[in-house]
Amino acid sequence: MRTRGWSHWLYLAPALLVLGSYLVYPTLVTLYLSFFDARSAQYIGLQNYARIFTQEETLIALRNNLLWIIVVPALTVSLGLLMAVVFDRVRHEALAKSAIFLPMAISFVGAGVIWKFVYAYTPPIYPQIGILNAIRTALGFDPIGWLIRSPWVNNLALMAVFIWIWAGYCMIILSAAYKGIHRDLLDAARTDGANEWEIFWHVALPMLRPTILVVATTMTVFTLKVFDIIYVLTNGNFGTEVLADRMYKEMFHFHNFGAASAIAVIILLAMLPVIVINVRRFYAKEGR
Amino acid sequence: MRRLASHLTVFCLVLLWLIPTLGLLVTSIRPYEDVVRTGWWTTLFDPAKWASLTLDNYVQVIAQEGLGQAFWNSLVITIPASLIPLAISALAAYAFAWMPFRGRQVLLMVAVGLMVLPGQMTFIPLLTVYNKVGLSGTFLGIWLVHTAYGLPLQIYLLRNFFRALPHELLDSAFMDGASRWKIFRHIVLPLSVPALASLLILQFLWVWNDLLVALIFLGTSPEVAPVNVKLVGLVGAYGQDWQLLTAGAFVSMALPLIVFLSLQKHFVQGILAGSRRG
Amino acid sequence: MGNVILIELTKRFGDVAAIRGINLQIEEGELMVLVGPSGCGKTTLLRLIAGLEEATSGEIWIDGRLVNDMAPKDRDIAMVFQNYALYPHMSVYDNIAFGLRLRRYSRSEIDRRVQQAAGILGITDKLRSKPAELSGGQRQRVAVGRAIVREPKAFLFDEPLSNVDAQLRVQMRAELQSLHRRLKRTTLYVTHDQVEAMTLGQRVAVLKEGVLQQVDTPQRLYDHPASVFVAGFIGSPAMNFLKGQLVRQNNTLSVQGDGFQMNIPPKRASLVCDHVGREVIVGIRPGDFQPGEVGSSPDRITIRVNVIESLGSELIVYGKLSSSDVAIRLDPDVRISLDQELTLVVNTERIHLFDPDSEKTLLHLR
Amino acid sequence: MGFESGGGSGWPGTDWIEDIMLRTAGPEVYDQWVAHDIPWTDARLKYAFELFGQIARNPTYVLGGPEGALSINFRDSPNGLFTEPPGCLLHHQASFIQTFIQKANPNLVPVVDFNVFLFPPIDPARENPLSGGGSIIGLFKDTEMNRKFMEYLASREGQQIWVNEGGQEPPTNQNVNLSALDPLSSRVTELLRSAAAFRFDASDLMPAAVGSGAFWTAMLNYVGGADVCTVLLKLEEAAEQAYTSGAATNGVIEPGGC
Repeated sequence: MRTRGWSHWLYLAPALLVLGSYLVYPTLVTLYLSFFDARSAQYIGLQNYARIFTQEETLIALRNNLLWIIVVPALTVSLGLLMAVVFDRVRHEALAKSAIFLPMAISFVGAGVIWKFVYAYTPPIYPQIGILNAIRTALGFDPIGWLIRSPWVNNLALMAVFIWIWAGYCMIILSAAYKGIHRDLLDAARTDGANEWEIFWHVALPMLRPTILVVATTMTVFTLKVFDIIYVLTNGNFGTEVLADRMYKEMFHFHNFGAASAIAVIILLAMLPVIVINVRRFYAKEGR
Repeated sequence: MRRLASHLTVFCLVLLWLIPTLGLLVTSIRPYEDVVRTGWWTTLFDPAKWASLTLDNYVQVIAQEGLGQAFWNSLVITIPASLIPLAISALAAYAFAWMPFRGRQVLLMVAVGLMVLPGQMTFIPLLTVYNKVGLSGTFLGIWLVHTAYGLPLQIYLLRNFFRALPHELLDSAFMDGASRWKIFRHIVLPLSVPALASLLILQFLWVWNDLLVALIFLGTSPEVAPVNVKLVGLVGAYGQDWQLLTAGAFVSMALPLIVFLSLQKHFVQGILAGSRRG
Repeated sequence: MGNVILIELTKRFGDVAAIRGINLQIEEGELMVLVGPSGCGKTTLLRLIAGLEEATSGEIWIDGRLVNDMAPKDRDIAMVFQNYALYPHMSVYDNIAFGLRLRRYSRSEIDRRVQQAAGILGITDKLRSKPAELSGGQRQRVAVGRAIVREPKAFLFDEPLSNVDAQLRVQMRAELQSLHRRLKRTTLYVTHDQVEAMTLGQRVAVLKEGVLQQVDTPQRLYDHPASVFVAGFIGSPAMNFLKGQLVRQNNTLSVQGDGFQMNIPPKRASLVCDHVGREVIVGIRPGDFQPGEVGSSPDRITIRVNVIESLGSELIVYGKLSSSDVAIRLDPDVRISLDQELTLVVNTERIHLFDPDSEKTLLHLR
Repeated sequence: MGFESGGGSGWPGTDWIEDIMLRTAGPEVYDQWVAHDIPWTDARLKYAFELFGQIARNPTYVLGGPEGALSINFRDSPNGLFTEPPGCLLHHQASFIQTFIQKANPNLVPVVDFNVFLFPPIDPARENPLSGGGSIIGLFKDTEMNRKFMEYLASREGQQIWVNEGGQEPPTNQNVNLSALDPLSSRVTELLRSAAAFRFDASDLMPAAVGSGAFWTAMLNYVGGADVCTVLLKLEEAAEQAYTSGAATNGVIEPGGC
């Protein structure tokens, strides 16, 4: 179609209006506020940021975010990959996939309740009603507070919930990519004498790499934004807080807008590489 | 032998994934006395207990705890908050896909960048403005917030989808004398129904399952609070009254689960489209 | 009904010129075929005429009106797209009726026209079907139906047969031809297939890299190609080109090259006598060879046979003339074998001579 | 002991410290503490924490030990009193816990099956004050009518209605007739009326960043085994921030603007 006039602005206007006033403008204001004190009254330079990197709570949150980024995308993606490949070999594949995928439809809050119950603790003299502690006691151990033991047990317990929700997502995407690999290629490798493991490692995996990258990036973004799981399950206690939860607390419990804004900016900075990658890839695709 | 290993792995994984939800379901229909005394799995293997299963917990959370009202609130929030962004993004995506204009690439790149903008960046200024103009705690307010957060990804995905339509179709309609609007209305939209449906489902689930945005922009008052906010309230209020919590949780999950199970194909397509972004 | 005239038409995409200064006149009721290799600008030219692209410079006249600034819908032309561009969500009937509805024709008029078009194309029983339920040929007919139903001043066809299989293509070609005879509308038909161009066009325009090479009837294109490009593009297998030098021996002009020498018949010689001593490109069509008796004809060449393709009705022989490759068409009953030395006589009455620099023909008839 | 309370986990511990502070340091120091006139690292606070720790961190005193205390929801924490064998013998909690006890154990009769006594004195030289929270009625528009209404709510007449309608909070007006209250609540009210001193809940009075943030977290960390000095130093740091940074102690901006 040829360009004539200005009617495209009619189509764009609602979107630009919403994006501008709900995303772009507030982002700039938040950036600005992060250099001000709790009531946004006085300019205090980088003090809010300095606080983030000195205060123990935020340092723990930073540590946990780092822990999440290292552990969670790796686990979700590899689990998803495993499922994509293994499920491909069984009958009732669709059914099995639905089961794994199901948690995607469940909110973090719902998942929080589900898992709070899985991790439930009752003192050893009573029967355990949480399945994990029931298994422990059945094996002769004492029940433990899964959400209390810091830093490993409870943080991993929280990550398990995230993985439970998102592994299905990784599986679906990787499975589509895996099925997209031409069967002839795998058959060719078989006739070349490769065993299944070698085929996976040398043929399938390299071909899945771009998809794995995309999925891993997506998981990293989601991991950085993680909030609800922790909010519902531990509220950030016992050394499980992450930046998003810290920000919520600074904002609504302590009414410290400066600190909250600074944390938001840190989250944004952490995502910046992903944004850049996204925009770059977009450029590479559209630039031609 | 290898097939057996595969089947075993699959079986274990599926079991592992289903057990937590199963526990929730079973608990939600057990009476209180049982819930606090024995594990939910004991009911499964003890037919004598089956008679004691009850829907009372549901009656209580829906009628007395106001989860029914919250469910309705969720619907009132979710349906417009899914439809509005789709309408807006379809219009914009059409312009981005088929109308060459100065600055198109730059605008589109901004949208691509906004896709991963953490919502946290916007909360404080938005809420300040909302409190000033009286939009906080209103449905209109939260529709718009969800619209904004959903737009970037939708614009991007729809634009790609529109762009992939054979351009001869549009040329042909153009030569036939169709205006831009008519082409959009009669050619582009009907052909994009699958994509639109996928995005609608994604947005529906995202809004329905949201907690943070609702917590911030709607608050906890029963006239507006959606089911998730109410559920978090129940978690606070009922600590370990598991039979109520689980019933409440299941109420909150019911609709998304139905949507998911009945429209799984669209849902998966939406997700796959989303993964190919960038 | 009307003619289409292009004057110095140019289209640039950024720095790239897709169409360069084209002058062309399509007469009223004429079926002109625009042919050229892919990427030569054919489709762009079509889209310019349709109004889907804006000309950088030059003029487009349709039926006596300058249409450069006119929207496509006001130009009163119809276009059939390469992949048919049928709206997949509409029935065949609605597809054909869509343009009429946009133009607010009455319901009864739309029905009359759709039925008439469907009748002409033999798709009346498919009107309720969706495009996906149709065969390739049927879709093709619907696309044509959508074009003719509007009774426009001119038709534009953009490689409409490139997506159908070879057998159907022959049939559809015939149908399009008879349709044109029946409707007698000005038509510009774009293809990259020279066979299609030759069989379909009343006149054929050859386009290369955005520049119009030659416009003529199929036969004259074949007999008198204006350039090396046209000569090589039209005809299959393609014309053989050999490098040589024009020399005068006694009273005859002859052309000498690596491993060959042939006399130029007087009728042609008179056209090139001022090129004596210069390099030329000699063009010989594969059919202009005959197995030579052992004798003394000077126009003999000897090739070593590399490949023999038997097509049943003819033999195509590929061989080497010292360092050059040549293709030769022979009767099927000629007995030859691989690696054999084959002596042939060239029908010099039909040889072509080109200037090696400009690649234009030296045999200007006028 | 049960410290789990969703987003508010840890608060039951603050009540312990408050009660101990009142009994070991006295109401005046308590007020200084609330106003942050004494630092958290003050020896009297350290002593209060350690005293509390002797109980809370002793697995033989607390059902399930510290891990149990941290895992169990405060509402369910008294239930150990009524199991066979009993999970615990005594329970420290505010008066509202009665509601939860009776809900979870409908067969129990207050006063007969379970009863209440004031947290015992620690320093025999001091009196035994009482601490508590309460419903606060605020006034957004200062009009004559509104003031009159507030006065009415505080009057004997107004509070009597409250009690008669089944409100279980002990009425603040000394003259209210308690016969409509259930026996346990009226006992609590008598305790309140006869208390040597009354102090409002300290954590509720502190800036939110401390009183409903750092203090709660500190209690969880301390019960979980953290060193008392580390806990107090961090509280002091948070307090210095909160008392000087000008962070609003009350909602400038509320979720959902309610």
